[in-house]
Amino acid sequence: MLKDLFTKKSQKSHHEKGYAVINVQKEKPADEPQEAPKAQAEPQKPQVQLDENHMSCPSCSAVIEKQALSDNLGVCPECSHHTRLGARRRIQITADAGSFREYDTIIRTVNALEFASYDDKLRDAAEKSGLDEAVVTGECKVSGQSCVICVMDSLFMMGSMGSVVGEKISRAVEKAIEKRLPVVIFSTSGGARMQEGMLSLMQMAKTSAALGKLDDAGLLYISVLTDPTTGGVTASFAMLGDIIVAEPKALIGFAGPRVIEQTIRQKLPEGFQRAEFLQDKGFVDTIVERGDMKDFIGKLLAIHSTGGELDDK
Amino acid sequence: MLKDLFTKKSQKSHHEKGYAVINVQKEKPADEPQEAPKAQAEPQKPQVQLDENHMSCPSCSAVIEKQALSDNLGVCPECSHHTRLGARRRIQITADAGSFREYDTIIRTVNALEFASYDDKLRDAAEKSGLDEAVVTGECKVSGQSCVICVMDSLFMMGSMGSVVGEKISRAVEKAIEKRLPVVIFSTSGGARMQEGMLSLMQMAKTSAALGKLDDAGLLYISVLTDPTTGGVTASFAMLGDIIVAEPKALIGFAGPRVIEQTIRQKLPEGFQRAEFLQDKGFVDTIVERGDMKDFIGKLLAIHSTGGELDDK
Amino acid sequence: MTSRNEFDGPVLQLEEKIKELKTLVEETGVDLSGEIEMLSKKAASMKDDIYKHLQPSQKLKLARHPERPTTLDYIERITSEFIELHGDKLYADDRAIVGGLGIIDGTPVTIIGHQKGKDTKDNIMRNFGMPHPEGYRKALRLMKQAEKFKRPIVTLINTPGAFCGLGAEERGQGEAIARNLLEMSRLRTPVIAIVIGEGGSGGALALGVGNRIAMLEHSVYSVISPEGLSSILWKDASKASEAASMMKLTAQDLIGLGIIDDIIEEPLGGAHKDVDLTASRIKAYITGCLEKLSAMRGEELAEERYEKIRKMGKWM
Amino acid sequence: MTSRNEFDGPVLQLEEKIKELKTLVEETGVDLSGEIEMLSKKAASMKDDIYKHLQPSQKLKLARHPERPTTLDYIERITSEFIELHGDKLYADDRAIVGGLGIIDGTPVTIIGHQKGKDTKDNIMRNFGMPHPEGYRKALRLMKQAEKFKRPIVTLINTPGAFCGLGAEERGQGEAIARNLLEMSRLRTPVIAIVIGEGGSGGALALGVGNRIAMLEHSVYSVISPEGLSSILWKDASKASEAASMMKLTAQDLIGLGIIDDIIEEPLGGAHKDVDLTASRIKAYITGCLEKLSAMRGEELAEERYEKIRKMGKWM
Ligand SMILES: [Zn+2]
Ligand SMILES: [Zn+2]
Repeated sequence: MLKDLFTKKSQKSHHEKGYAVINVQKEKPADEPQEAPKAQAEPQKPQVQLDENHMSCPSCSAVIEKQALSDNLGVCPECSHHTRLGARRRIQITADAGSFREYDTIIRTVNALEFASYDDKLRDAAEKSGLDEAVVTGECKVSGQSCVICVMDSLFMMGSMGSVVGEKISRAVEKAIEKRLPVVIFSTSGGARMQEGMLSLMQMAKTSAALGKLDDAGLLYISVLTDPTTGGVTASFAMLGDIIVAEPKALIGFAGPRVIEQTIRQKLPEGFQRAEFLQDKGFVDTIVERGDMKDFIGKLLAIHSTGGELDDK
Repeated sequence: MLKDLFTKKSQKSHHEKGYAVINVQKEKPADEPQEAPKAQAEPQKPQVQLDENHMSCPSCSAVIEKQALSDNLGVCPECSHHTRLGARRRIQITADAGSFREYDTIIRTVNALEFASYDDKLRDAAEKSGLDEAVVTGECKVSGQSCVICVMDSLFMMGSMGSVVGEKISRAVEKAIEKRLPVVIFSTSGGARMQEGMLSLMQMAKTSAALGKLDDAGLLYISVLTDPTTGGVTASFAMLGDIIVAEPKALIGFAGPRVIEQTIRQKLPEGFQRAEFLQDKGFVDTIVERGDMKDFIGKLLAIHSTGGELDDK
Repeated sequence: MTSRNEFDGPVLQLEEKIKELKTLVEETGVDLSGEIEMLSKKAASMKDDIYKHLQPSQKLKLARHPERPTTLDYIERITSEFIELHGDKLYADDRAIVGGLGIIDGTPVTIIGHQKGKDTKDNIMRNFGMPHPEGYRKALRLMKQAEKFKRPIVTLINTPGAFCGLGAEERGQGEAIARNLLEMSRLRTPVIAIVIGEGGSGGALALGVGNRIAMLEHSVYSVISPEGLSSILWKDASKASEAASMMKLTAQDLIGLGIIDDIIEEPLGGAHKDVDLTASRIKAYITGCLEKLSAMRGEELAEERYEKIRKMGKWM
Repeated sequence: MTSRNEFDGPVLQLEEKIKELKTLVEETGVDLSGEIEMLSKKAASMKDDIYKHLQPSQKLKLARHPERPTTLDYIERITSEFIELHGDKLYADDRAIVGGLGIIDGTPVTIIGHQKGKDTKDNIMRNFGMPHPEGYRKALRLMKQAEKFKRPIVTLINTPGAFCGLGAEERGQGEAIARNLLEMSRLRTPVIAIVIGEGGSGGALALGVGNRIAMLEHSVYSVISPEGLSSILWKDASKASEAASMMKLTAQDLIGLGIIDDIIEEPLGGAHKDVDLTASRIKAYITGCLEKLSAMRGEELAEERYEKIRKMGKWM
């Protein structure tokens, strides 16, 4: 029963004791420069690669077998820390097997402002992420319910939003209106993509306007916020869900923590801009652990499906 | 020009030096019981009658000729304090001469709950205020612009809202919809009328619902808040104006100051729940002095009149 | 025992007597079954009689009973699924009002209710069921969402009133309640409002503009708290019982005044004596209403609700 | 003199020279009128040339010039009446955004704009033109009101950006901006947006979704402040001039990228050199747009605006 899912206090590991655990005190790396504006915060350190098969949890520093972490959906089996997930993997764990059909695979980013080294950065990002851009869009079924799905990937230039990200999302939303399907967007982003200047900024207006049309059409939009979601994406489609779901402890904000600290010249309070904080402040409807997310989205889609009928228990 | 009106810092007396002024230290009267629930606050003392022709200002204690005060629209010529104004007088200084036509003069209050001494109180209130109930409704022109107008009177049981007040206001709003006229309501109230129990409470829903219809019809509603506006009236029609105007320093709140002080067990900060405070907090669009009110309302009505045309300077 | 009400006194005395007799039977073997049966019947009929003729002040006690079931107690029992949704998307998540998506007999509904706490800690978190403006704005947000998706709305009312405090005033308690009244009146989806405990003034009404308005048998609904009225009338908050008797705040009074449509029967002794039974009756009431209301178009529902509210009041 | 820009240097030198010659004429009576006329012409053409070819970093200086006219400076000059309306009806009145009802050439419009201060005290009250969420919510409230009454909307954009602070984050800066973008896109009334100074990122865009989008000749509009970009690229906020030159933030760049529709010419030396003239050009621009837009129905206006936004961006 669904309500059990939401009263469960913490996610249990899928593989208890199926891996080696060593606690090590990790040295804090020097602050890394950020790819995207407004994303000056990187409060979750990227997983540290220890050897070919092991990494240390960025939260509890436990040494985890990479396979065990992956089998556990990228959630640390020790501390339930939700590590960042690539778009392909996210789709794999969310869509019903074999149901995903990708949209707009041939749209390509251009360096319209002839911004220095942007082409190089795009090439690096593609290599690092295995993607052409910071969002993958398409349609799929989730627990048998059809929807349009857009998934961002922070490995591609910190999930920053340029023209192609904005265009792909807008097209996907328009496709949903055409097919009368609900939309699910998994966000993770450092914000606008400065290398595209004002073309990037206008994607905020474009995606928001498309969602306005979706709303006019009476269709559901579920926004899922994952770590981190900041900047222009927070100030556009990420915050416009009929229902806004977040992963535990995800960083969600308009300004990044470092920008705020520079502005106010003091340290931010513990937990500031985390998913739990945003729920307290009224901006996140609910927090759902990754292991429960597919089921949760499936339920929401079912509740909002035409006719609104759902099998009773 | 209108903008001059809003940059003017304080209202000038209409009758400078046309009256005697003596400053006296007035003794504070013991707290008076309130007529209506939630209206436990009486922060503006009623004018103190000194003799047949003089009274002392409840704010600055200046001794003022009654005629001078009345000529100055009930605004203290010394300190600009806005004393409470009866409904008839308010209509007189707001409506174009001879334009007011009253609605619903034959509806009468009943003691449906057989509440002890309610009939006596109604009789006293009628005598004190010269009115049948705490609101006068009708239509008139203001600076040549037609509108439906409702004016409450705090002399009638502290302007508390029973069935008749709710019914008269609802009928007036429905008449406005029928005639496609804007509505102006001057509020002053201690809240719901406890002697009518739940029948009184439901008037909040009834008047609000009528204003919902007015809104659906695309018609303008100007809410004018005068001292004091609290309780059920604040939690219904008073706060639902397309544009909410307040007189300077008017007390405006849901709970009365004394109730809050009892709840939080401390004194309220200076200026709390005053018109200026509510403007800072975002709930009052603008504050207009009594001497400018008719002109201001006329301008708003003109701006919102069909066609939206107004003579340019 | 917190669940004991002083008006159960005579019944409790009888029940004590029966218990004594039973002990006697065990100890002595004397056959007292006739007497026991007689006394048991008398106790039952006495209890029935007491609860059928409770005074307003007694109903007030029941409505505020610390064991009185809360909104979440009922939601848990009447829905097969419930997804709580938090926050007003403006300022905060007010825990004094809960809301979300529920499935009742296969039908998705939006359920919103005041939430009182179960113990001191819970009550502090829930502010004793007294919402701030953000609570009412959360409720409105969820109601608008329900309207968008053509979902019926069920509200469960149980509050001493909207909170009176600095923050509540600063953030527009009056505006928030007023806005809900206006917007609820024109929602193009069915709205069913049920008073399950205490219906305290404007803070209760802000969830109470329904196509159908019902009250649990021993719940109360009033324009001011009896303590408040007592203070005003006699400068003495302790005469609340006396005040309650003047106020017409019981379900039975209010159906007579045309304020509510229906009364949902409570188990003998009050809702807390059998929460499952009470919940099943609430559920039956909701599904019954929905059957009738679901045949109506959005505009008809809004119009019906308007006409219903529009008629309220008494005058000559 | 705060109004002096370093790029005026060569002109100022010439003007100094002319002044010297004039003094010489007065003192000696020698006829130098030919030389003076020649130099004056040269100064004027040089100035014209300089302002026609300002570098992005120079425009940035002009756009942020302490004497740059603000929203209220223009409102005062382009409206015959202006009634300021305060507050978001939710939390506060944010002084970093002003809005209200104005009459422009006999037509009532809703005017909303970022408001920078005129001096330190004023700037503190206005938070240097950096709004909190309540500022954007006030703007949205006034825009919805305009839509209800079928009034055109004019926005004047002039902000370093939305404020970055604890309160702004707590109260949902991201949500407030996003909501404005969505709602502005579907308003069924004409919207004219004009960048009058600094268009700083999302905080500017939140008032910028128009049927027509224009910029004053020397204003700037960018996705991030040049200081911010400089920090990111070179860990050094002081290279803002260099960053500005990469960003395509001038009106001339942005009309080429299809971001804006029109450029409103400024007086020689910048808007502050002749505020009345600048205002009259802004007014003429607004009335010109309104003439065309007033012929369109609400749905057409929303659709046109959508199509305009929808096209923005470059890809292959
Ligand atoms: Zn861990
Ligand atoms: Zn005075």
